Amino acid sequence: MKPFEIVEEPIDIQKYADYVLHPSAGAVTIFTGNVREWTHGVRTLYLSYEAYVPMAEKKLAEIGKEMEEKWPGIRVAIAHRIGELQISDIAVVIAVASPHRKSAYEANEYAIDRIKEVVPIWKKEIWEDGEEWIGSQKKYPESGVTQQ
Amino acid sequence: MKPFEIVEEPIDIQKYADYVLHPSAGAVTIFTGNVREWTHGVRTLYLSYEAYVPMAEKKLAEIGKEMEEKWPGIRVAIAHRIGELQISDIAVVIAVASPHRKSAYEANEYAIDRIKEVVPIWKKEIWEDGEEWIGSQKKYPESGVTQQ
Amino acid sequence: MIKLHYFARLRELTGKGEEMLERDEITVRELLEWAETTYPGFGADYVQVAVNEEYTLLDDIIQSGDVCAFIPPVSGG
Amino acid sequence: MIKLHYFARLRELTGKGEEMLERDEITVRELLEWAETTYPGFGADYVQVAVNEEYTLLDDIIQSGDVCAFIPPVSGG
Repeated sequence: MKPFEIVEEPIDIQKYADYVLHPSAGAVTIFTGNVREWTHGVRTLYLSYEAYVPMAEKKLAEIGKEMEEKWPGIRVAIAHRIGELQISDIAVVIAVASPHRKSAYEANEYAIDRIKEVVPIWKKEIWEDGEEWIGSQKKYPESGVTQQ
Repeated sequence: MKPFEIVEEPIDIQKYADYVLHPSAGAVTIFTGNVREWTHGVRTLYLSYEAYVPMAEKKLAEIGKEMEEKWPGIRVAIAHRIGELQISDIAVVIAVASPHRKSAYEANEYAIDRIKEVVPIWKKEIWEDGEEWIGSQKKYPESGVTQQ
Repeated sequence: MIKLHYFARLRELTGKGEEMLERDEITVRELLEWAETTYPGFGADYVQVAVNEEYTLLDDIIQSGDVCAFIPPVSGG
Repeated sequence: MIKLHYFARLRELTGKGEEMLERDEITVRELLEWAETTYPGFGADYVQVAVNEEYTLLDDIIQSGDVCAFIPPVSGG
Protein backbone atom coordinates (compact mmCIF):
# COMPACT_ATOMS: atom_id res chain seq x y z
CA MET A 1 0.00 0.00 0.00
CA LYS A 2 0.91 3.66 -0.42
CA PRO A 3 0.08 6.00 2.48
CA PHE A 4 -1.84 8.31 0.12
CA GLU A 5 -3.63 6.40 -2.56
CA ILE A 6 -6.59 6.04 -4.87
CA VAL A 7 -7.79 2.44 -4.94
CA GLU A 8 -10.35 0.44 -6.88
CA GLU A 9 -10.81 -2.40 -4.41
CA PRO A 10 -12.70 -2.44 -1.06
CA ILE A 11 -10.87 -0.55 1.67
CA ASP A 12 -9.48 -2.53 4.62
CA ILE A 13 -9.23 -0.07 7.53
CA GLN A 14 -6.89 -2.29 9.53
CA LYS A 15 -4.17 -1.83 6.92
CA TYR A 16 -4.19 1.95 7.36
CA ALA A 17 -4.45 1.75 11.16
CA ASP A 18 -1.40 -0.54 11.20
CA TYR A 19 0.53 1.77 8.90
CA VAL A 20 0.15 4.89 11.06
CA LEU A 21 0.72 3.26 14.45
CA HIS A 22 4.09 3.94 16.04
CA PRO A 23 5.51 3.53 19.58
CA SER A 24 4.92 7.20 20.45
CA ALA A 25 1.26 7.02 19.44
CA GLY A 26 -1.21 7.05 22.31
CA ALA A 27 -4.22 7.67 20.11
CA VAL A 28 -5.37 6.61 16.66
CA THR A 29 -8.40 8.06 14.90
CA ILE A 30 -9.87 6.44 11.83
CA PHE A 31 -12.55 8.10 9.78
CA THR A 32 -14.46 6.36 7.03
CA GLY A 33 -16.90 7.99 4.67
CA ASN A 34 -19.50 5.39 3.73
CA VAL A 35 -22.19 5.24 1.08
CA ARG A 36 -25.43 6.32 2.75
CA GLU A 37 -28.74 5.01 1.46
CA TRP A 38 -30.87 8.07 2.22
CA THR A 39 -29.94 11.72 1.66
CA HIS A 40 -32.63 14.36 2.26
CA GLY A 41 -35.33 11.77 1.70
CA VAL A 42 -33.90 10.56 -1.62
CA ARG A 43 -32.82 6.96 -1.86
CA THR A 44 -29.40 6.29 -3.35
CA LEU A 45 -29.02 3.03 -5.28
CA TYR A 46 -25.25 3.26 -5.56
CA LEU A 47 -22.46 5.77 -6.15
CA SER A 48 -19.85 6.07 -8.82
CA TYR A 49 -16.56 7.82 -8.03
CA GLU A 50 -14.06 9.08 -10.56
CA ALA A 51 -10.66 10.69 -9.92
CA TYR A 52 -7.82 12.36 -11.73
CA VAL A 53 -5.65 9.70 -10.15
CA PRO A 54 -2.09 11.08 -10.21
CA MET A 55 -3.17 14.57 -9.13
CA ALA A 56 -5.53 13.16 -6.48
CA GLU A 57 -2.74 11.09 -4.92
CA LYS A 58 -0.44 14.12 -5.01
CA LYS A 59 -3.08 16.29 -3.31
CA LEU A 60 -3.73 13.64 -0.65
CA ALA A 61 0.00 13.55 0.10
CA GLU A 62 0.06 17.37 0.30
CA ILE A 63 -2.82 17.27 2.80
CA GLY A 64 -0.84 14.74 4.82
CA LYS A 65 2.15 17.06 4.81
CA GLU A 66 0.02 20.03 5.89
CA MET A 67 -1.28 17.91 8.76
CA GLU A 68 2.16 16.80 9.92
CA GLU A 69 3.25 20.44 9.96
CA LYS A 70 0.20 21.61 11.91
CA TRP A 71 0.24 18.71 14.38
CA PRO A 72 3.86 17.60 14.91
CA GLY A 73 4.34 13.98 15.83
CA ILE A 74 1.32 12.62 13.98
CA ARG A 75 1.45 10.00 11.25
CA VAL A 76 -1.19 9.93 8.51
CA ALA A 77 -2.57 7.65 5.80
CA ILE A 78 -5.45 8.41 3.45
CA ALA A 79 -7.09 6.28 0.76
CA HIS A 80 -10.03 7.01 -1.52
CA ARG A 81 -11.81 4.38 -3.53
CA ILE A 82 -13.15 4.96 -7.05
CA GLY A 83 -15.54 3.03 -9.26
CA GLU A 84 -18.99 1.77 -8.32
CA LEU A 85 -19.71 1.69 -4.59
CA GLN A 86 -22.71 0.06 -2.94
CA ILE A 87 -24.58 1.12 0.21
CA SER A 88 -22.27 1.05 3.28
CA ASP A 89 -19.10 0.64 1.20
CA ILE A 90 -16.19 2.78 2.35
CA ALA A 91 -15.37 5.62 -0.05
CA VAL A 92 -12.58 7.18 1.96
CA VAL A 93 -10.46 6.26 4.98
CA ILE A 94 -8.33 8.66 7.01
CA ALA A 95 -6.05 7.21 9.70
CA VAL A 96 -4.12 9.44 12.10
CA ALA A 97 -1.84 8.30 14.92
CA SER A 98 -0.75 10.88 17.46
CA PRO A 99 0.91 11.05 20.86
CA HIS A 100 -2.28 12.67 22.23
CA ARG A 101 -5.94 12.29 21.36
CA LYS A 102 -6.84 15.94 20.81
CA SER A 103 -4.58 16.26 17.80
CA ALA A 104 -5.68 12.87 16.46
CA TYR A 105 -9.29 14.09 16.30
CA GLU A 106 -8.48 17.58 15.01
CA ALA A 107 -6.06 16.45 12.32
CA ASN A 108 -8.47 13.77 11.11
CA GLU A 109 -11.35 16.23 10.73
CA TYR A 110 -9.04 18.69 8.99
CA ALA A 111 -8.18 15.99 6.45
CA ILE A 112 -11.74 15.24 5.39
CA ASP A 113 -12.54 18.95 5.10
CA ARG A 114 -9.50 19.47 2.87
CA ILE A 115 -10.26 16.41 0.75
CA LYS A 116 -13.70 17.82 0.00
CA GLU A 117 -12.09 21.12 -1.04
CA VAL A 118 -9.08 20.28 -3.17
CA VAL A 119 -8.77 16.65 -4.21
CA PRO A 120 -9.92 15.98 -7.80
CA ILE A 121 -12.44 13.25 -7.08
CA TRP A 122 -16.05 13.32 -8.21
CA LYS A 123 -19.10 11.50 -6.98
CA LYS A 124 -22.11 10.59 -9.06
CA GLU A 125 -25.27 9.63 -7.22
CA ILE A 126 -27.49 7.10 -8.92
CA TRP A 127 -31.13 7.05 -7.78
CA GLU A 128 -34.12 5.05 -8.97
CA ASP A 129 -35.21 7.88 -11.29
CA GLY A 130 -31.98 9.53 -12.32
CA GLU A 131 -28.38 10.36 -11.60
CA GLU A 132 -26.21 13.41 -11.01
CA TRP A 133 -22.61 14.45 -10.56
CA ILE A 134 -22.34 16.09 -7.16
CA GLY A 135 -20.27 19.19 -6.42
CA SER A 136 -21.00 22.63 -5.08
CA GLN A 137 -20.32 25.27 -7.70
CA LYS A 138 -17.63 27.74 -6.76
CA LYS A 139 -16.51 30.63 -8.96
CA TYR A 140 -12.96 30.50 -10.25
CA PRO A 141 -10.76 32.48 -7.86
CA GLU A 142 -9.57 35.72 -9.48
CA SER A 143 -6.37 36.08 -7.52
CA GLY A 144 -4.41 34.70 -4.63
CA VAL A 145 -3.36 31.13 -4.17
CA THR A 146 -6.04 28.80 -5.47
CA GLN A 147 -8.11 26.86 -2.97
CA GLN A 148 -6.02 27.48 0.11
CA MET B 1 -19.51 -9.36 21.16
CA LYS B 2 -21.41 -6.91 23.32
CA PRO B 3 -21.59 -3.29 22.16
CA PHE B 4 -20.25 -2.10 25.53
CA GLU B 5 -17.75 -4.49 26.97
CA ILE B 6 -14.63 -5.08 29.00
CA VAL B 7 -12.40 -7.64 27.31
CA GLU B 8 -9.21 -9.48 28.14
CA GLU B 9 -8.13 -10.32 24.61
CA PRO B 10 -6.61 -8.05 21.90
CA ILE B 11 -9.16 -5.67 20.40
CA ASP B 12 -10.13 -6.13 16.75
CA ILE B 13 -11.35 -2.73 15.52
CA GLN B 14 -13.08 -4.16 12.46
CA LYS B 15 -15.58 -5.98 14.68
CA TYR B 16 -16.74 -2.72 16.28
CA ALA B 17 -16.75 -0.83 12.97
CA ASP B 18 -18.97 -3.55 11.50
CA TYR B 19 -21.30 -3.48 14.48
CA VAL B 20 -22.06 0.26 14.30
CA LEU B 21 -22.39 0.53 10.52
CA HIS B 22 -25.95 0.90 9.22
CA PRO B 23 -27.48 1.98 5.88
CA SER B 24 -28.10 5.55 7.10
CA ALA B 25 -24.49 5.98 8.18
CA GLY B 26 -22.41 8.24 5.96
CA ALA B 27 -19.53 8.49 8.43
CA VAL B 28 -17.82 6.20 10.90
CA THR B 29 -15.22 7.36 13.41
CA ILE B 30 -13.08 4.90 15.31
CA PHE B 31 -10.84 5.97 18.14
CA THR B 32 -8.28 3.73 19.74
CA GLY B 33 -6.24 4.53 22.81
CA ASN B 34 -2.93 2.74 22.49
CA VAL B 35 -0.09 2.07 24.90
CA ARG B 36 2.53 4.76 24.33
CA GLU B 37 6.17 4.04 25.03
CA TRP B 38 7.22 7.53 26.18
CA THR B 39 5.28 9.87 28.47
CA HIS B 40 6.96 13.10 29.55
CA GLY B 41 10.37 11.55 28.94
CA VAL B 42 9.64 8.43 30.99
CA ARG B 43 9.74 5.10 29.23
CA THR B 44 6.83 2.76 29.86
CA LEU B 45 7.62 -0.97 29.77
CA TYR B 46 3.99 -2.07 29.78
CA LEU B 47 0.64 -1.20 31.34
CA SER B 48 -1.70 -3.14 33.54
CA TYR B 49 -5.41 -2.31 33.49
CA GLU B 50 -7.96 -3.37 36.08
CA ALA B 51 -11.72 -2.78 36.07
CA TYR B 52 -14.78 -3.22 38.22
CA VAL B 53 -16.17 -5.16 35.30
CA PRO B 54 -19.97 -5.17 35.78
CA MET B 55 -20.07 -1.49 36.75
CA ALA B 56 -17.63 -0.53 33.99
CA GLU B 57 -19.81 -2.21 31.34
CA LYS B 58 -22.87 -0.52 32.79
CA LYS B 59 -21.19 2.89 32.71
CA LEU B 60 -19.99 2.34 29.13
CA ALA B 61 -23.57 1.55 28.12
CA GLU B 62 -24.78 4.68 29.92
CA ILE B 63 -22.26 6.77 28.00
CA GLY B 64 -23.55 5.20 24.78
CA LYS B 65 -27.08 6.15 25.74
CA GLU B 66 -26.05 9.73 26.55
CA MET B 67 -24.42 9.93 23.13
CA GLU B 68 -27.45 8.61 21.27
CA GLU B 69 -29.57 11.22 23.02
CA LYS B 70 -27.19 14.06 22.24
CA TRP B 71 -26.58 13.03 18.62
CA PRO B 72 -29.73 11.33 17.30
CA GLY B 73 -29.19 8.75 14.60
CA ILE B 74 -25.77 7.60 15.72
CA ARG B 75 -24.85 4.06 16.68
CA VAL B 76 -22.08 3.36 19.19
CA ALA B 77 -19.86 0.55 20.43
CA ILE B 78 -17.13 0.79 23.07
CA ALA B 79 -14.72 -1.81 24.39
CA HIS B 80 -11.95 -1.53 26.96
CA ARG B 81 -9.29 -4.15 27.47
CA ILE B 82 -7.89 -5.11 30.87
CA GLY B 83 -4.85 -7.09 31.98
CA GLU B 84 -1.28 -6.59 30.81
CA LEU B 85 -0.88 -4.48 27.66
CA GLN B 86 2.33 -4.02 25.68
CA ILE B 87 3.50 -0.96 23.71
CA SER B 88 1.07 -0.12 20.86
CA ASP B 89 -1.65 -2.48 22.15
CA ILE B 90 -5.16 -1.05 22.01
CA ALA B 91 -6.59 -0.28 25.45
CA VAL B 92 -9.89 1.20 24.31
CA VAL B 93 -11.88 1.38 21.08
CA ILE B 94 -14.80 3.72 20.42
CA ALA B 95 -16.76 3.27 17.19
CA VAL B 96 -19.47 5.72 16.14
CA ALA B 97 -21.53 5.59 12.96
CA SER B 98 -23.56 8.65 12.04
CA PRO B 99 -25.48 10.06 9.10
CA HIS B 100 -23.05 13.01 9.05
CA ARG B 101 -19.39 13.35 9.91
CA LYS B 102 -19.59 16.27 12.34
CA SER B 103 -21.58 14.27 14.88
CA ALA B 104 -19.40 11.19 14.34
CA TYR B 105 -16.32 13.16 15.43
CA GLU B 106 -18.02 15.04 18.26
CA ALA B 107 -19.73 12.02 19.76
CA ASN B 108 -16.55 9.98 19.60
CA GLU B 109 -14.51 12.60 21.45
CA TYR B 110 -17.29 12.98 24.01
CA ALA B 111 -17.07 9.24 24.69
CA ILE B 112 -13.39 9.16 25.52
CA ASP B 113 -13.71 12.22 27.76
CA ARG B 114 -16.57 10.56 29.67
CA ILE B 115 -14.74 7.24 29.94
CA LYS B 116 -11.84 9.01 31.61
CA GLU B 117 -14.26 10.62 34.06
CA VAL B 118 -16.68 7.95 35.18
CA VAL B 119 -15.80 4.40 34.15
CA PRO B 120 -14.21 2.34 36.95
CA ILE B 121 -11.05 1.29 35.15
CA TRP B 122 -7.55 1.83 36.47
CA LYS B 123 -4.20 1.94 34.73
CA LYS B 124 -0.90 1.04 36.31
CA GLU B 125 2.24 2.18 34.51
CA ILE B 126 5.25 -0.06 34.85
CA TRP B 127 8.62 1.59 34.19
CA GLU B 128 12.16 0.27 34.42
CA ASP B 129 12.56 1.66 37.93
CA GLY B 130 9.09 1.47 39.41
CA GLU B 131 5.35 1.42 38.89
CA GLU B 132 2.32 3.52 39.79
CA TRP B 133 -1.44 3.49 39.63
CA ILE B 134 -2.49 6.49 37.55
CA GLY B 135 -5.45 8.73 38.36
CA SER B 136 -5.89 12.40 39.12
CA GLN B 137 -7.10 12.93 42.65
CA LYS B 138 -10.49 14.57 42.89
CA LYS B 139 -12.25 15.41 46.14
CA TYR B 140 -15.49 13.59 46.85
CA PRO B 141 -18.36 15.77 45.67
CA GLU B 142 -20.31 17.15 48.63
CA SER B 143 -23.62 17.53 46.83
CA GLY B 144 -25.29 17.30 43.46
CA VAL B 145 -25.20 14.33 41.16
CA THR B 146 -21.84 12.62 41.28
CA GLN B 147 -19.51 12.99 38.32
CA GLN B 148 -21.93 14.44 35.83
CA MET C 1 -23.55 -7.75 56.12
CA ILE C 2 -22.17 -5.41 53.49
CA LYS C 3 -19.87 -6.58 50.74
CA LEU C 4 -16.84 -4.41 49.99
CA HIS C 5 -14.71 -4.43 46.85
CA TYR C 6 -11.21 -2.99 46.57
CA PHE C 7 -9.50 -2.11 43.31
CA ALA C 8 -6.13 -0.98 42.01
CA ARG C 9 -4.10 0.94 44.62
CA LEU C 10 -6.65 0.06 47.32
CA ARG C 11 -6.53 -3.64 46.50
CA GLU C 12 -2.77 -3.57 46.93
CA LEU C 13 -2.97 -1.44 50.12
CA THR C 14 -5.56 -3.64 51.83
CA GLY C 15 -4.09 -6.84 50.46
CA LYS C 16 -7.53 -8.07 49.45
CA GLY C 17 -9.99 -7.77 46.59
CA GLU C 18 -13.09 -8.01 48.79
CA GLU C 19 -14.38 -8.58 52.28
CA MET C 20 -17.62 -8.58 54.28
CA LEU C 21 -18.41 -5.82 56.79
CA GLU C 22 -20.68 -6.75 59.70
CA ARG C 23 -23.10 -3.82 59.69
CA ASP C 24 -26.81 -3.42 59.14
CA GLU C 25 -26.59 0.19 58.04
CA ILE C 26 -23.86 2.76 57.52
CA THR C 27 -23.53 6.02 55.61
CA VAL C 28 -21.01 6.43 52.84
CA ARG C 29 -19.16 8.97 55.00
CA GLU C 30 -18.97 6.51 57.90
CA LEU C 31 -17.80 3.72 55.62
CA LEU C 32 -14.97 5.89 54.31
CA GLU C 33 -14.00 6.84 57.87
CA TRP C 34 -14.00 3.17 58.81
CA ALA C 35 -11.77 2.38 55.83
CA GLU C 36 -9.34 5.19 56.66
CA THR C 37 -9.04 3.96 60.26
CA THR C 38 -8.76 0.30 59.31
CA TYR C 39 -6.30 0.84 56.46
CA PRO C 40 -3.94 3.75 57.18
CA GLY C 41 -3.10 5.57 53.96
CA PHE C 42 -6.48 4.72 52.40
CA GLY C 43 -6.86 8.31 51.18
CA ALA C 44 -10.61 8.36 51.67
CA ASP C 45 -10.81 12.02 50.61
CA TYR C 46 -10.07 10.91 47.07
CA VAL C 47 -12.04 7.69 47.00
CA GLN C 48 -15.64 7.38 45.88
CA VAL C 49 -18.03 4.66 46.93
CA ALA C 50 -20.25 2.86 44.46
CA VAL C 51 -23.24 1.03 45.93
CA ASN C 52 -24.76 -1.63 43.74
CA GLU C 53 -22.74 -0.26 40.81
CA GLU C 54 -23.87 3.35 41.17
CA TYR C 55 -21.89 6.32 42.44
CA THR C 56 -23.15 7.73 45.73
CA LEU C 57 -22.95 10.89 47.83
CA LEU C 58 -21.44 11.07 51.33
CA ASP C 59 -24.80 11.11 53.12
CA ASP C 60 -26.27 8.16 51.25
CA ILE C 61 -27.11 5.16 53.40
CA ILE C 62 -25.75 1.71 52.74
CA GLN C 63 -27.77 -1.26 53.97
CA SER C 64 -27.12 -4.89 54.68
CA GLY C 65 -27.03 -6.83 51.42
CA ASP C 66 -25.64 -3.92 49.42
CA VAL C 67 -22.52 -4.41 47.34
CA CYS C 68 -20.03 -1.57 47.79
CA ALA C 69 -16.95 -0.75 45.82
CA PHE C 70 -14.26 1.74 46.73
CA ILE C 71 -13.42 3.66 43.57
CA PRO C 72 -10.06 5.41 43.59
CA PRO C 73 -9.52 8.04 40.83
CA VAL C 74 -10.22 6.28 37.55
CA SER C 75 -7.70 6.22 34.72
CA GLY C 76 -9.16 4.23 31.86
CA GLY C 77 -8.74 5.07 28.21
CA MET D 1 0.34 20.68 -28.51
CA ILE D 2 -1.44 20.77 -25.17
CA LYS D 3 -3.06 17.70 -23.65
CA LEU D 4 -6.53 18.14 -22.15
CA HIS D 5 -8.26 15.84 -19.66
CA TYR D 6 -12.00 15.81 -18.99
CA PHE D 7 -13.59 14.30 -15.90
CA ALA D 8 -17.01 13.51 -14.48
CA ARG D 9 -19.75 15.79 -15.90
CA LEU D 10 -17.31 17.26 -18.43
CA ARG D 11 -16.23 13.84 -19.66
CA GLU D 12 -19.86 12.98 -20.31
CA LEU D 13 -20.59 16.41 -21.89
CA THR D 14 -17.63 16.32 -24.28
CA GLY D 15 -17.95 12.61 -24.90
CA LYS D 16 -14.22 12.12 -24.38
CA GLY D 17 -11.71 11.62 -21.60
CA GLU D 18 -8.89 13.49 -23.30
CA GLU D 19 -7.80 15.24 -26.46
CA MET D 20 -4.91 17.27 -27.89
CA LEU D 21 -5.19 21.01 -28.52
CA GLU D 22 -2.99 22.44 -31.30
CA ARG D 23 -1.58 25.52 -29.56
CA ASP D 24 1.88 26.66 -28.56
CA GLU D 25 0.67 28.92 -25.76
CA ILE D 26 -2.66 29.88 -24.22
CA THR D 27 -3.78 31.43 -20.94
CA VAL D 28 -6.06 29.55 -18.59
CA ARG D 29 -8.77 32.15 -19.27
CA GLU D 30 -8.46 31.63 -23.02
CA LEU D 31 -8.53 27.86 -22.61
CA LEU D 32 -11.76 28.06 -20.62
CA GLU D 33 -13.29 30.38 -23.24
CA TRP D 34 -12.27 27.94 -25.95
CA ALA D 35 -13.89 25.08 -24.00
CA GLU D 36 -17.11 27.02 -23.45
CA THR D 37 -17.35 27.81 -27.18
CA THR D 38 -16.42 24.33 -28.30
CA TYR D 39 -18.68 22.53 -25.83
CA PRO D 40 -21.85 24.52 -25.10
CA GLY D 41 -22.92 24.06 -21.49
CA PHE D 42 -19.32 23.57 -20.34
CA GLY D 43 -19.94 25.93 -17.40
CA ALA D 44 -16.43 27.37 -17.46
CA ASP D 45 -17.22 29.79 -14.63
CA TYR D 46 -17.29 26.84 -12.27
CA VAL D 47 -14.44 24.82 -13.73
CA GLN D 48 -10.84 25.08 -12.63
CA VAL D 49 -7.86 24.16 -14.73
CA ALA D 50 -4.98 22.11 -13.40
CA VAL D 51 -1.73 22.30 -15.32
CA ASN D 52 0.73 19.48 -14.73
CA GLU D 53 -1.36 18.46 -11.69
CA GLU D 54 -1.39 21.88 -10.01
CA TYR D 55 -4.27 24.32 -9.73
CA THR D 56 -3.80 27.54 -11.68
CA LEU D 57 -5.12 31.09 -11.84
CA LEU D 58 -6.91 32.59 -14.84
CA ASP D 59 -3.88 34.56 -16.07
CA ASP D 60 -1.44 31.68 -15.87
CA ILE D 61 0.07 30.66 -19.18
CA ILE D 62 -0.13 27.12 -20.55
CA GLN D 63 2.57 26.01 -22.96
CA SER D 64 2.99 23.28 -25.51
CA GLY D 65 3.78 20.01 -23.76
CA ASP D 66 1.75 20.88 -20.65
CA VAL D 67 -0.89 18.48 -19.43
CA CYS D 68 -4.14 20.24 -18.53
CA ALA D 69 -7.16 18.93 -16.67
CA PHE D 70 -10.53 20.59 -16.40
CA ILE D 71 -11.62 20.23 -12.78
CA PRO D 72 -15.35 20.64 -12.17
CA PRO D 73 -16.41 21.16 -8.53
CA VAL D 74 -14.91 18.25 -6.58
CA SER D 75 -17.05 15.97 -4.43
CA GLY D 76 -14.84 13.32 -2.91
CA GLY D 77 -15.18 11.97 0.60
